[in-house]
Amino acid sequence: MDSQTPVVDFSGVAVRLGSTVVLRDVDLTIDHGEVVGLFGGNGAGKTTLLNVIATAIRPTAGQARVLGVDLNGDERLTVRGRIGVIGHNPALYPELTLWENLDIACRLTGRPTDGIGDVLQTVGLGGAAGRQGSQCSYGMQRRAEFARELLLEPDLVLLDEPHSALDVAAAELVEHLTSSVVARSGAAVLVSHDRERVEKLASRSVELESGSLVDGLDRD
Amino acid sequence: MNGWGWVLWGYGVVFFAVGIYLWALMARTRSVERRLDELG
Amino acid sequence: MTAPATHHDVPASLRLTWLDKTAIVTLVVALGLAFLTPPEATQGNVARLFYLHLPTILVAYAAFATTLIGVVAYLATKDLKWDQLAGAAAEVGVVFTGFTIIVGMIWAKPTWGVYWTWSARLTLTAVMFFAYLGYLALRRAVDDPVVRAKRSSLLGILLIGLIPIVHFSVIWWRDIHQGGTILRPDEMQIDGILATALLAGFVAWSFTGAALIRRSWKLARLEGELDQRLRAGDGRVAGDAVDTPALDGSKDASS
Amino acid sequence: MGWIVTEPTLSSQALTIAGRDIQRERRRGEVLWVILPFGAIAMLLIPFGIGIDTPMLRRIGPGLFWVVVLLFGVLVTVRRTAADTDTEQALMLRLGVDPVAELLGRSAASVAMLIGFQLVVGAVTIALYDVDIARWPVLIALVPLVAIGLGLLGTIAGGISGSSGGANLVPFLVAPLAIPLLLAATQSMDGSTPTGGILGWLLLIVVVDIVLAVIGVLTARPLQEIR
Repeated sequence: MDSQTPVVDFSGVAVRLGSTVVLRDVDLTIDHGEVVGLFGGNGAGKTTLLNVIATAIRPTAGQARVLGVDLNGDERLTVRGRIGVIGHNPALYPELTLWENLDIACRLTGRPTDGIGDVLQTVGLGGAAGRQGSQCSYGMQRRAEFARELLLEPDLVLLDEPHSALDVAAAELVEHLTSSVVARSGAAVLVSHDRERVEKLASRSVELESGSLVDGLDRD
Repeated sequence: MNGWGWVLWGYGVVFFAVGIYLWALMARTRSVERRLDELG
Repeated sequence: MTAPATHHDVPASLRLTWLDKTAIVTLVVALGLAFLTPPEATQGNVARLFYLHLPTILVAYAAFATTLIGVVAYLATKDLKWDQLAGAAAEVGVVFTGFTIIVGMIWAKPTWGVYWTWSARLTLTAVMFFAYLGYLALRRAVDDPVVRAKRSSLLGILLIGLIPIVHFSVIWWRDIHQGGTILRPDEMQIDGILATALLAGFVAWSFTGAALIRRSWKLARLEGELDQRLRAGDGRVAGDAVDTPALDGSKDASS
Repeated sequence: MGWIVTEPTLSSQALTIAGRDIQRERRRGEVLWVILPFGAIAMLLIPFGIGIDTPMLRRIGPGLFWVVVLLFGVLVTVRRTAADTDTEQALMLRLGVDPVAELLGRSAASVAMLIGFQLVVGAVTIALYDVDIARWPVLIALVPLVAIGLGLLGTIAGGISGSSGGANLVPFLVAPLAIPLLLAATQSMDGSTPTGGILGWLLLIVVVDIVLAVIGVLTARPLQEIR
């Protein structure tokens, strides 16, 4: 991944869902190695912006490129495999065990499956590998998603309320994942209300207010 | 046709099936007992 | 000299209780009688299948009756062990209706030339098979033991209410067509030594049915206890499975 | 952890998806415990309605069986573990799964279950209706071909109707389109059809299966766009 083109390059991006304009004139550039904290009140459009970056929602206006791929073009689906997403509800098959869920993720993305044991150990779920998704607490399911993203090594990782439901011990998982992505010159976007925890991790913060970005406070 | 074939067939199926069901019951009970022991 | 395997360290599941032993003994006797008695006047040796067919029907219906008793007892006391009995008995009931149907068909082929004669008894047994298979399917579909007990006992009420009507309607339907030879074993004179063979069959299979229901109930109670321990200790047990992330241990130490 | 990534092929993804669906079904048991017995009791119930004159039942048994396979078998393709939640669909995108692989994998799992469905309900039908299956060799080709047709048709219809349709829209959509499968199945098993006729009907199902596969492949990507 050449490092000149920014990971995320949005200019004038807008999104209208039905009749309501959710995002208006969003300009956002995220370069390699950046960890961006995205803050804003409820309904400010944080999750929508995250979904646009994740190529899940198509922008209705403006120029949007992620990892060099134009989101309005038809190869937008090709970039999706390189973007890690951990959203509100955990994407686990309830009938399958945590190990089986990760096994499927590896096979579908062509990765060897022998790293599953280690990565479960890393997120502290070594003992729960054989437990079905439906029998895991919400926190355990979130950790399992971190394990998946650690395995799949995305170039860009998008975390929606990452600290929610994670106990103190697991909180540094967020930092571990974002730094492992950054170490591969990728980038991370963290949507959260937990300012002080995210600001500790983020190299930059942006503020979203009723659909458009206001000046964020830049650090380091 | 003395019918013995059908008789043996009938009894054979039932006794075989009872054996399988009894074995399954014991096996399932055994595994639950073991998991209970593990929990201490 | 190693101590003999004392009673308690042989796991419960493998230990033969008096009920098991009685069942085995009576089964052997019944089997002997079933094979040694002279062939029946009109149907010859094939009639020996009846010493198996009728007892399995008895056990099946007794099992289903136990289920309904369990359902009512659970509704009255809200004690899960009665729901566990209901489920255990239903499982044995479905297994034995399966036997009844199979033996009934094996008996029908040489006797009537077809596997299925739509006789009221066999048809009703098949209906019961599916009704209680549905009951088991419902129990299997619900994870939480209390919710499972509630839902399956309500289904039990539905079965209690409807099954007598199903029975009556099938008998009435067949009565119109077949004319009266419904519940009596089809034109067979069962007397003397043959009757003892049939009686032995009833006794043996009743003990076998009871022994299986006891074991199935024990299993259900153990599963209930295990589930309860897992749920109660969820924090602790889940806690065991969850420990602090071994971040330093992972291959690429975070920068 | 620099894993060596081997670009997954279409077939490897499809196989993984099929394995996932079968494993999910083995855990849930919805086909084994609900849909399959439901098909069997359908065969038991019909004579209550139309009478139990054995020669008649023997004659119409096969036809009724194939209708039950169509109307109840299709439920296999809309079982709970086949109807992905939004999060599960997003996960498929996240893992960069080729929509064609997903369609083929899902269909393959449904086909396997549909073969099982036909075998069990078929055995029940043979017993209850005293059907003589002198032409049983035809079934060796017919059962898989019908399963493929129904599996593809149900999976495609499921994709098209999405979660909005609910379980009942797919069987309704499938029923009229599955008529060729029904006709071919009943005719090729009918005693009076000459061997040439049988091959003709079997060929018809093969054509239906191929057409469905092509349509499935063509619609897979656009369907993903709609999501």
